Amino acid sequence: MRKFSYDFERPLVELEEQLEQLKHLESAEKADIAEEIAYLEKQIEKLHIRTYENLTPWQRVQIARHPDRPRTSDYIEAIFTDFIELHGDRAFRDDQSIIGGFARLDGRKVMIIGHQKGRNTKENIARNFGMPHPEGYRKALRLMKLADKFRLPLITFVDTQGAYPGIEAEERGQAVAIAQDLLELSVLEVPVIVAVIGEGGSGGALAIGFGDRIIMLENAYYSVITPEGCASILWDGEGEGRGAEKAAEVLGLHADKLLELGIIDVIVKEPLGGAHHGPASVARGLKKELAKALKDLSSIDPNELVKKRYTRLRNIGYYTEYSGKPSVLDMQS
Amino acid sequence: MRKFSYDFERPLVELEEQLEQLKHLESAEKADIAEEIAYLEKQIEKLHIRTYENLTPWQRVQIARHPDRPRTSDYIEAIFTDFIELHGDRAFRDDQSIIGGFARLDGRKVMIIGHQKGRNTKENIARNFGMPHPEGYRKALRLMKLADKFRLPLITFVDTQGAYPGIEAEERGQAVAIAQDLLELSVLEVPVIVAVIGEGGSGGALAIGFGDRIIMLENAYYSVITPEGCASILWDGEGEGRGAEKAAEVLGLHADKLLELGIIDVIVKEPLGGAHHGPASVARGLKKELAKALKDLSSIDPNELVKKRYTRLRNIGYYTEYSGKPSVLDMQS
Amino acid sequence: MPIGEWFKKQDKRLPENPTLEKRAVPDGVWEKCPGCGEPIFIKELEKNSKVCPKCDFHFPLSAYERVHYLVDASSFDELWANLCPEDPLCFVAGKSYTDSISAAKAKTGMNDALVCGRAQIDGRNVAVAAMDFRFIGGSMGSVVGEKIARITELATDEDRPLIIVSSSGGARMQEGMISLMQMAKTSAAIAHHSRRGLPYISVLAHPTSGGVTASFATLADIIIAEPNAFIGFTGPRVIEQTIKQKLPKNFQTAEFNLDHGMIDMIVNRVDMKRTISRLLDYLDVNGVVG
Amino acid sequence: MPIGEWFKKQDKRLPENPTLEKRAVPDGVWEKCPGCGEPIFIKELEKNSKVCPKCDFHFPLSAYERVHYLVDASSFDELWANLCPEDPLCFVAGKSYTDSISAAKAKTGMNDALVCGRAQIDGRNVAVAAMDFRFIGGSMGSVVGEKIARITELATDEDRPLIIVSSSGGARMQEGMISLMQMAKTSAAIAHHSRRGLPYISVLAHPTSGGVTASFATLADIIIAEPNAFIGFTGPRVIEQTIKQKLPKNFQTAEFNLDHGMIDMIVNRVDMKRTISRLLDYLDVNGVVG
Ligand SMILES: [Zn+2]
Ligand SMILES: [Zn+2]
Repeated sequence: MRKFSYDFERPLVELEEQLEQLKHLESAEKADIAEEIAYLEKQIEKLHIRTYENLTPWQRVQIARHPDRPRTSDYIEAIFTDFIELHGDRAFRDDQSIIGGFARLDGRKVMIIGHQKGRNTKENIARNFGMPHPEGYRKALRLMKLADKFRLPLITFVDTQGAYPGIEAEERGQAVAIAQDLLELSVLEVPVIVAVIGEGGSGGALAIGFGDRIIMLENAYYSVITPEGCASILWDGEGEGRGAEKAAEVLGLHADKLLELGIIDVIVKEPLGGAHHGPASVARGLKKELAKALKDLSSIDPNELVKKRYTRLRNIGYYTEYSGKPSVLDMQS
Repeated sequence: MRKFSYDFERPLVELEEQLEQLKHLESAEKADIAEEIAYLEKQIEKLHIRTYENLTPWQRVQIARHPDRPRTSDYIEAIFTDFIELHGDRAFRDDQSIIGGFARLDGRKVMIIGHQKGRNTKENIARNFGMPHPEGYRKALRLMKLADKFRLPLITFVDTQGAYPGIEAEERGQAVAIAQDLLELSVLEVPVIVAVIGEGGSGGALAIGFGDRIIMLENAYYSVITPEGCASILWDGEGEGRGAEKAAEVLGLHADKLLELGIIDVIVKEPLGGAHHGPASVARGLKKELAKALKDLSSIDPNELVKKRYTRLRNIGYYTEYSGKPSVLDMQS
Repeated sequence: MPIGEWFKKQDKRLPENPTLEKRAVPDGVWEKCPGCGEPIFIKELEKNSKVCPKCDFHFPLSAYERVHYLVDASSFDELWANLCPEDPLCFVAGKSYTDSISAAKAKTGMNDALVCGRAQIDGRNVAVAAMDFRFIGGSMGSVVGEKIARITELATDEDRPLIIVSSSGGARMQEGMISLMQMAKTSAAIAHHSRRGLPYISVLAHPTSGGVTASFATLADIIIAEPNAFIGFTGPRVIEQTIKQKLPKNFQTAEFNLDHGMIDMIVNRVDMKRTISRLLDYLDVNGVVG
Repeated sequence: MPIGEWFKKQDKRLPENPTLEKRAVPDGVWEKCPGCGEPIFIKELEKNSKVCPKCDFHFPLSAYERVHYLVDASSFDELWANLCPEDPLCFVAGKSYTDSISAAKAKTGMNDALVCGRAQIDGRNVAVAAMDFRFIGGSMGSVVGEKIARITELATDEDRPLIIVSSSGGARMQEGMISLMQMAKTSAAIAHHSRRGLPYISVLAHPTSGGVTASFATLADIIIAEPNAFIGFTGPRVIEQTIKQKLPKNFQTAEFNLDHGMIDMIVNRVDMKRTISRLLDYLDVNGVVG
């Protein structure tokens, strides 16, 4: 039985519960209800497809946030070997909402940095629900520099609702901490591969969220602002309800849209219902893409890599440059 | 009249007060006591010399700590022009016990970093009596890197009793903050000139306290540990009284001894009684030495400078390497 | 991103109608200071860099006014003024993005929220950029990001110091992830400029927040703020809603940022040009031209 | 520098007579664990890297024991063992420095508080150094500073990873400013090693404080602590005297340092060699020999 479900999953969950009861009846009372069970199973299968095959953007945001969705640590476990976790920013605190360390992917040495959400309330409190404080970005910065020094390709996992909106985070300079990550990422002389696995919430996500290849899970989202935040700006007070739903539609925050816009490079399929319905297959798909990216990028000369990364960023933008006196420099070149 | 005096200055102060009374009497009552005044003035002059000409090490430590002794800001004011103060570590707090910024010495552009004590209780609280927290060392680190980037020679002023022995300073990693300054100082590709103007207390002083030339005021001290700290280790509990006096003698912490040991390069004379008895003349003397150091060092190639600084450090140490199998490498070469 | 907060809030420091507009109003020979409530002659105000001579209140400036008060007379050579925003997401929610753009263009006479170009400061060649908060809250979309990148690259290629005056609610929501990526794009441009050993001075004007604070605006060698400017990442309303408590009194002011080590100094706008010129004297190895 | 604190204190974690000495004692076949109070067979203890098999208490180690548990059997080639301290200040205060040196030499059979040399870890060439707390509190004077600098330079010249195990009260007071300058000297040597792209792993054993924590010991790429080790700059007694309040319970422990972001990990000594070997696998671009 499911511990957790969203409203739109309720009818499906009810059928699943009925099925469980029938099965219990069958085994406990030796009732001959095989036919009823078979019928119900078929109904469930159909409803399962109907529930999940045409998810709205908002439903997919919900799936990206599902408490059972695999976390960074799950993918590290499933995809890599010999992970050694490193800790600390050497200045203030070990922020557990960002984890990182050395690992091997099919034997290749890499550095990993990722947002880490908890599995339960206690873990989530320790990890601040995956929302970093400035010391988290500074820990990431330290690991980026280590990766650079020891020529380890960097693989990041993005899964955060965003930077933490708290007093202390502002006091300790989360803005400049994020900015310094962005600066560092742009000049790292090793391949940088990003996997957006759940939530990609604004600056807190971006701090470890761009590189030479960006892979995204089918139901993950990556957005300039959370749908709730957007809604509360657009329709004052309507942040929590219908507003967020509408915002999720207009923000263009899903993998397919971002692929179309050229923000990301590749999408990893999830099983119907989301990654938590088949974590192993998602991990396999992700691993394949990570390995491919590693292979493609490893042969590129470090200077070339930095140049290419810059060019990639430079090409992101939609604008019209209407005639008149011609632009003095063509920067894209 | 003196606002503040140490025990050993008391007899002198009493005579000075008598003189003041006599002078008051003379002007107020038109008393004819010119002879008495002249006599007393002569006595004072003699006692002044007797009090200050053969100071004990501990008395000189006291003079180094005198509340009227010129501070870093006084020397900046007296020696440099166009000072622009810079602030902050970009991470936690602007530690006011360390100040720094751009300035000009006879027109030459430099970066200044110095410990800053207060002039009074209020100022001293704001500046934590010149004892930095980790963010102070990190502010210094930022300014060192700025100096390096913009090729500005670095001039530091050392005047601290030491790192702050507090809970928060430990929590925020004062050890690693100091260590990172030491590392950075050792590879700066600009001249580094140090002026020890008052107290040079252990790691807190060293963090900005070594370079290509170390200038020291006559009564300043520079020590691995405060005399009180040393005494409290050697003679449990006797830290505050006679113990500190004895410790000041054995620690070899004064300019003349440190010159002899090769730790510092040059001593700037102070007027009898200490720098606060003639700040302008001390500033002149210090300025002369700073300008000379700048001139001498500016012509050296940056790589050579770093190499020389390293060699200088490498040569500090007293040890015997007795025969037996010869040492595998001669590292001094 | 707290862009929206700044749209709606009746902020004492941000009058609804910027003074630039008021100038056209017939009885506009004087203006009431939002700081002290006193009437100030506009002529006097303009001579004083639009700082109230009585209470030092800093009136909001348009991007062109910022440039005007910062660089040598007639030295400014604007670049890329003809870059216009598009609507890649066909963003419609309540108001459409294209309507917002049209309204902003009409209000400001600008094509987007940033003005940039070559200029001189006390005879020294610089590259300068200034944001305009009136244009959709000074938010950074493709055009702002592109122009920041271009002016930074120009500064890199021509060995010029870079000076950027920010005033922004952050990334421009209406361009979605394309806006967010401008943070990375501008930061990367700054990285390359810095690695050439060139100086960059960032001026934070009221208000600077969100994705601008978390990218190019805080990556400078020297960071200067105008007095009393709001500077932060997350807007105060969002923080209050999250932590469910009142914020400290001077939270996220320029002064708060100075205490917390985030900026080098707070400079009255009247002294801004002189201060930047003095700083460039220390930082610019290429020196003064002519 | 809180050297003295560690001399006098009866610290549960630092028995007055290190186990190395006890071995000569006739009834020395077992030893009472200061952690759990249980008797432990010394043979068993030694097999377990001198970690109590019952409570994980980490017995103090001599520098040679540290090296022994860290590197491949018979791979250690000690260097510069013949460097002896002098008494540049003729330091006499109560006890004379020369007397302290003689006593420490007699107690440890060493010439000063550091052992270093070439070695291999799982077949990989490394440069290794270990401090000995029994020698005047593991304090850093000229000899320790010189040997750290030399072994670091050797590592730089021979492209070897550097591993240093620290256990020290800080700078050696009795050599005055010469000791303090060893902090700068060792840090500078580390700087040049690091700039060559070579890895340095620092292991902090109980206790590591003062000038050692504030120089080479915290400048590593990876910092590992032994469980429950004291790690700090200023000693607790000095802090208590200054702030006149009791210190938090786990203040300045390895665990406290991990929470505060100062170290990468806490590793049980039993796993130390294996962990370092795994780390070197990631860091050492020169790879395994033979
Ligand atoms: Zn006013
Ligand atoms: Zn035990």
